[in-house]
Amino acid sequence: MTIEAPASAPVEPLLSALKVRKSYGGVEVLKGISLAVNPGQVMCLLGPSGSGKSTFLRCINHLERIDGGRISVNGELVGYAQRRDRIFEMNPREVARQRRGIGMVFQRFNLFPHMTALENITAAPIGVRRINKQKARDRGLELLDRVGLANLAQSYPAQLSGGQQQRVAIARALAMDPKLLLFDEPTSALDPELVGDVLDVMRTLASDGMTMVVVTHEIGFARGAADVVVFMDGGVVVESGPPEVVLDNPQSARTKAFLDSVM
Amino acid sequence: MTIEAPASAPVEPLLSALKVRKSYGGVEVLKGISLAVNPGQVMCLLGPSGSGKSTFLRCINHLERIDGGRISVNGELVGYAQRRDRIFEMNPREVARQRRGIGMVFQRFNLFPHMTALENITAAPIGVRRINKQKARDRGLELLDRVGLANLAQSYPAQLSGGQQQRVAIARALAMDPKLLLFDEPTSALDPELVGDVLDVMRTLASDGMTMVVVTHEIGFARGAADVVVFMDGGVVVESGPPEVVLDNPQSARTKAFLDSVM
Amino acid sequence: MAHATLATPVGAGPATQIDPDDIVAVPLRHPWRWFLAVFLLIGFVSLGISLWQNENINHPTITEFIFNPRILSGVVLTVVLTVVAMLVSTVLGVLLAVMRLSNNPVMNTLAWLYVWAFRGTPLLIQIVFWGYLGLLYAQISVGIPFTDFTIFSMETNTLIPALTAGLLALTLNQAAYSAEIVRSGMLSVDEGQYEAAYSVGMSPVFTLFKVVLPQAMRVIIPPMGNETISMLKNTSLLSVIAVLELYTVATQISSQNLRQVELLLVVSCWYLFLTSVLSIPQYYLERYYGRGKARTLPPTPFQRVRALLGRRPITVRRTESQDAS
Amino acid sequence: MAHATLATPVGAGPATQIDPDDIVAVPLRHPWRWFLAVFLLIGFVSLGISLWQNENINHPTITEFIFNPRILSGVVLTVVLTVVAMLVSTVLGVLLAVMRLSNNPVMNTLAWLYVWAFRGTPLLIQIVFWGYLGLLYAQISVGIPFTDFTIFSMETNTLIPALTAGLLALTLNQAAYSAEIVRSGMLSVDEGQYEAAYSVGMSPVFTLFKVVLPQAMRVIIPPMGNETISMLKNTSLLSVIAVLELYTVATQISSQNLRQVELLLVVSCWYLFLTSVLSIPQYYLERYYGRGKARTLPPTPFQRVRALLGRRPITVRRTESQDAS
Amino acid sequence: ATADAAPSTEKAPSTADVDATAAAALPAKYKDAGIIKVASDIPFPPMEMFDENQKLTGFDYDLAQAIGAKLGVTMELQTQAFDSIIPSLQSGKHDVIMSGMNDTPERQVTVDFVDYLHAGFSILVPAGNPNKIATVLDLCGQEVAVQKATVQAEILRGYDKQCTDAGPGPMKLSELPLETDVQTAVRAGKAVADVVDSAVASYAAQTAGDGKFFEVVRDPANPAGYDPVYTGIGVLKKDAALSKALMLALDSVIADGSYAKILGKYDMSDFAVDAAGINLGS
Ligand SMILES: Nc1ncnc2c1ncn2[C@@H]1O[C@H](COP(=O)(O)OP(=O)(O)OP(=O)(O)O)[C@@H](O)[C@H]1O
Ligand SMILES: Nc1ncnc2c1ncn2[C@@H]1O[C@H](COP(=O)(O)OP(=O)(O)OP(=O)(O)O)[C@@H](O)[C@H]1O
Ligand SMILES: [Mg+2]
Ligand SMILES: [Mg+2]
Repeated sequence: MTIEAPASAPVEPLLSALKVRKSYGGVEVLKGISLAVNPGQVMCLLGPSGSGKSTFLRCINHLERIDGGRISVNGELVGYAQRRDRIFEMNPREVARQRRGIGMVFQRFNLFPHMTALENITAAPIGVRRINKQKARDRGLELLDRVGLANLAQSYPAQLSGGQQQRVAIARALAMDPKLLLFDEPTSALDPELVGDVLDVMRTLASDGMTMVVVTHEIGFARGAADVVVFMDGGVVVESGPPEVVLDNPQSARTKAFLDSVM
Repeated sequence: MTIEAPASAPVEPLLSALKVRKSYGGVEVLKGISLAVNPGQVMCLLGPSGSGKSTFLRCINHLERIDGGRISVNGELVGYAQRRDRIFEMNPREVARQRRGIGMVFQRFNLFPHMTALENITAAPIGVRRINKQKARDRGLELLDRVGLANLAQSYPAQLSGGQQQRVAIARALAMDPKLLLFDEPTSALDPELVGDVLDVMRTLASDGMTMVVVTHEIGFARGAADVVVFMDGGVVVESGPPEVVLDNPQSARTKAFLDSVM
Repeated sequence: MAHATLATPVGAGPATQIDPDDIVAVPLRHPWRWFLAVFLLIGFVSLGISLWQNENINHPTITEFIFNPRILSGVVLTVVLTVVAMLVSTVLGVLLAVMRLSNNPVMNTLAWLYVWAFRGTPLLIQIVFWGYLGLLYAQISVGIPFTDFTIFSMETNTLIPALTAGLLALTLNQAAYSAEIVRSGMLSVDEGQYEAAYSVGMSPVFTLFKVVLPQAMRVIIPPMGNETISMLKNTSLLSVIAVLELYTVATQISSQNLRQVELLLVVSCWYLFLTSVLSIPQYYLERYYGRGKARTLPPTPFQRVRALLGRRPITVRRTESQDAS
Repeated sequence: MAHATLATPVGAGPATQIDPDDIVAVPLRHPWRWFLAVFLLIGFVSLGISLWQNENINHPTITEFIFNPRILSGVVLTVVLTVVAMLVSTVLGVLLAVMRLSNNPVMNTLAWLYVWAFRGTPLLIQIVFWGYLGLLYAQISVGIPFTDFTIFSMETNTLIPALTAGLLALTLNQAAYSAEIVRSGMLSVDEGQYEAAYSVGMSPVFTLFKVVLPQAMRVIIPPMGNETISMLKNTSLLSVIAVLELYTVATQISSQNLRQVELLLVVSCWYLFLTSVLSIPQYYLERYYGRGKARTLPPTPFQRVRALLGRRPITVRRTESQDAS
Repeated sequence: ATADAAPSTEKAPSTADVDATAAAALPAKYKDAGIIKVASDIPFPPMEMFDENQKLTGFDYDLAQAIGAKLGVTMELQTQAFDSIIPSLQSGKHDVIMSGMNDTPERQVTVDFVDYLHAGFSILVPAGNPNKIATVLDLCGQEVAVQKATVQAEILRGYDKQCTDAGPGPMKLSELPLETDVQTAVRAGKAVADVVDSAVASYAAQTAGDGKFFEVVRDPANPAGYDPVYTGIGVLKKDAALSKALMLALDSVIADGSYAKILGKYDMSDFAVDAAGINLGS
């Protein structure tokens, strides 16, 4: 398991971030984040509020443009393309293509309110990947079933409870069959009963070779499912390593304090 | 501790609900909810997604009009006024006055996006209760400090992370000095580090005589802070009683299954 | 708490059993509503009667001209002009709105300039400009500027007949106004929607058409309804270039027979009729694009009538938010 | 991955240190942007030159009349009419919008009828109606209907002089249009906002003014800008009742000296100027009400110019959402 | 109240001029008010226009002053757009119309005309007469522009048969709101000629572009223009007594020679009527 700079990784990491920096109006929110995730690994990001976890996820997806450092997914720089020996900024169309390989589930769902649950899931496969409509529908229903909402396929988001909405959002991200899945506190709005089910889905995905970065406060999940746990604070990686090390035997006083307050 | 119909209560309950029914377009979501909360008590509502917990809270606040039964807060019927021996429906102004005594924190924050954090908190005290501006500001800052956001008083909601937004929402509800506080999963979007702080605030409130109804999935909080725990499912109260009974020794199989999945 | 008896039950949901514990309350009365309704009804009826009986109005003239063939052809032309100009200008307007919201400085400035110039000058002057372009340029040529090389050259008046000039003027002018409306609609869509769309790999264009515009429609439709109805009447400005739409035909007739009041009434009837016809698609478009916004759709007029008769508020929140004002 | 060397650094945020691990990439080029910009610049300049040099336009006439006292008094009257009519009609429009959104059937129907009637008939006819109300009613009396008891009675033409009639017509007509715009703005506000406001005990009216309208403004302002600019030019319809605003004055002058084209240009200059002046408050109102919506405010024109020169996109998402269209 | 009330006070009627018969016929209402309000689509040169000092002048204005003097009242010209000129009479804002309005049977249904001019139309073409228009029949098959509120369109339609027989087919008429719109259309090449009252045509030929834009087609066979029609003061049917008084006053103006003087001032002597009459148009 490697969490150092990608150069020293024995396998080529699926996601590698090197000295990533990001500022908002003069305030540096990410102060040089370096980490790597190998294919099939699950990485959990922990950290107090405002530590930059969401911002980092958005950078991986190129929803935010980084101010320094580099991120690459599947060997390709995010947002930049190499032709001959020069690096070019990607145009929006290329960025969109690149994003298809990276699914994301947001803290605040962001479902499309004018589409039913099923349409939310099938909109991108049909419109962007040009999958046959009937096939996309079938797959959509299957995914809805997987998150326990098969009977609500025709409901609009406003008619669903918070928990139900987040589950539709997860199904929507899965529908593009992404190589890498980013979760921004995916279970924070979920019903405790259903957290287990969703985690099971996520574990199945992981064993199918899915690589995931999960921002979460569920220490139990991190301990059971993560290959790597990263603790962020104030825009830097404070500590990272296997869950048994970071969670049960943290080196940094800051990590220790955070874990004490959470557990 | 009484959780039966209000008639048998030794003290007059602050909140009493009797056979409350509510339907949405033909589907009955609440099927006769009866419960009572005495002054100073904290009641925790547990239950799976879609069981009607949020709907019940909204009925207490008269955000939804009930289809049957009755709810009274502080001895007054919610949404109805008695004059002589007849009961009249309240007009919107009277309803608004009544709601001032009942604070509410929503699952999805619902902060006013065009106001700063501080303005969100002071808008109602200044505009509705006509409290002196400077006093309202001071109190607002004090409340913001209590939820750990004193330095973000001038930020707009869109500039705050989810956790920060929910904390502002709690401060906003506290600002009206309500008799009864309703929380709809107040900690579900909160950072684990800060959950403890918020629960401390809530406990302080309880000991100051604040009565609270809390929909939550935090079994730990329910066990430590609740006087009564109510388990709802499918629009009915399945089981209710002191936490040590309901949580540790549930009578109903449904409660047992739910608790197993959560803990 | 004593139960009141002399009243209707509050609970009237699908669960029909009435429990002794249900509140039986006097529903909120709105006496002034009825007072106002009756007052206004009397007002409208007496206004109608006095208008109809006014001796200055010659009713046979109205009935004579309302289906006059010249008037009818004017109506047809008005409708055609309105429909064509609105459709084309909406497409242009969306384009301009997207340009205007872009941070691409060239596009942005261009769209801004367009909106500035076309909203800034009176439509009438734009009509005169396009209609009498031949005054300024007798020939229109396409070629390389500052050289004598021309690909194509034609008499302006042959290239742009009056009707085309009128359509051009209406469309280009309306596009500037529509652009502002579309832009405001797009601004009303949450940023999270863009993020979600991009995260599933939608391109900016796809996002625009499948995610942003459908949500913006809710906000766009009412002002666009306004614009359509204005357009209906703005076509009358084409009289300066002798395009014979409804209003021009009517004033031509009335300038000869001097039945000006009667012909204005004929015109009003037609415009009222056309406006009413146009507001039906608007109503249903609004409902369609409103889906998924509210938990329940707003009631149709039919449902409203039922609610009025049955005196059952439709949702609690709505009722409150408006009763007070 | 080999580092490219011949390019500008991407990182240019406040953290100025350049790390060897930073990507040094060729920024996305937009050659067609510049092509288009140059092309259009040439186009505009040559259009301007050819318009200016056109022998059919007599420049001394333009310079003679642009500050002519009659024209200036027309400008003043136009501005006054526009401002007063817009202010009053906006208040009426908010009232109508609230009534229209209410589930109170009387209010609702009333507002609907008002909007239907006033949008449905041409403004010109409404102006004639108010201007010549004396045609229908020689006296206006306030009293008890169907009896002879009158509290107050006056000659219609004395009570409503031309200017008042014009203002009345413009205001009542505009209110119908504004109502639709305000309504659409109110519909754009999330229902959760009402719930939150009610939960802290705000009354419906307070909620409307402090919570709903301020958020609706973002959506309301652009179409209201449209309406204001339309109003500026609709004042010219008052010529039928002899109110001498800008356009009427200009046509009067031109029908005497027969210099129509030149006077239309004078009028255009004035309208363009007034529109430009009006768009400044609109721009800043939009920014003001846009606060709290986006995480960062959109750039001001000044910032845009800097961006153009510095070639630094302002946010990644924005840039993408529009480049493609 | 009207913003553009004409400053007609400087020529207060002197009782010496008053024609007793005419004044006696004037209904008491106007006598008491001392004023007759005249609706006029100002400016419509040379019928009504402003001089260098922005004072109202023109043929209609001068004639109105003369008639007013005979009646012992002031005739005050006020601006009124033609499109709503009838409502302005019906609502009592104005009493009569003097706006160079042609007298036609169709219009006689609504108003009575006290006719004061008998004039034909002329053909106004761009300077140099590029299309070589010599007579009205040269306009056949061509685009011709006229002003909406005038009677020329009807008269030109009367040539349809002749034109069709001659070959090129009927004239293509554009009716435009204002006389200036018509002239602009001709300048822009949208129409080959402007067909308009002779008096208006000669004013335009002299004035537009400092006299460089247009010329009037001289047809030796019709020196006073084609198809002469009457122009009259419009009075609502119900005010027949007022028409009568105006006719008497006009007769008196003709009789004392001031009518001829006013005609001469505007170079319109060809268009004189022999005696006042009501609804002479046919
Ligand atoms: N667009 C933005 N403009 C300005 N500041 C921002 C922006 N986005 C985030 N921030 C700030 O950056 C910091 C990190 O935000 P981020 O959302 O990444 O935190 P987080 O770790 O996800 O916190 P939480 O657990 O509360 O969601 C916060 O202080 C936030 O206020
Ligand atoms: N306005 C509405 N119209 C139609 N159905 C509704 C409405 N509000 C809620 N429901 C439905 O009522 C049921 C109960 O909803 P409620 O939000 O009260 O559940 P909950 O117990 O709070 O669930 P969660 O834990 O997911 O928030 C759900 O099935 C929901 O779909
Ligand atoms: Mg976050
Ligand atoms: Mg809920």
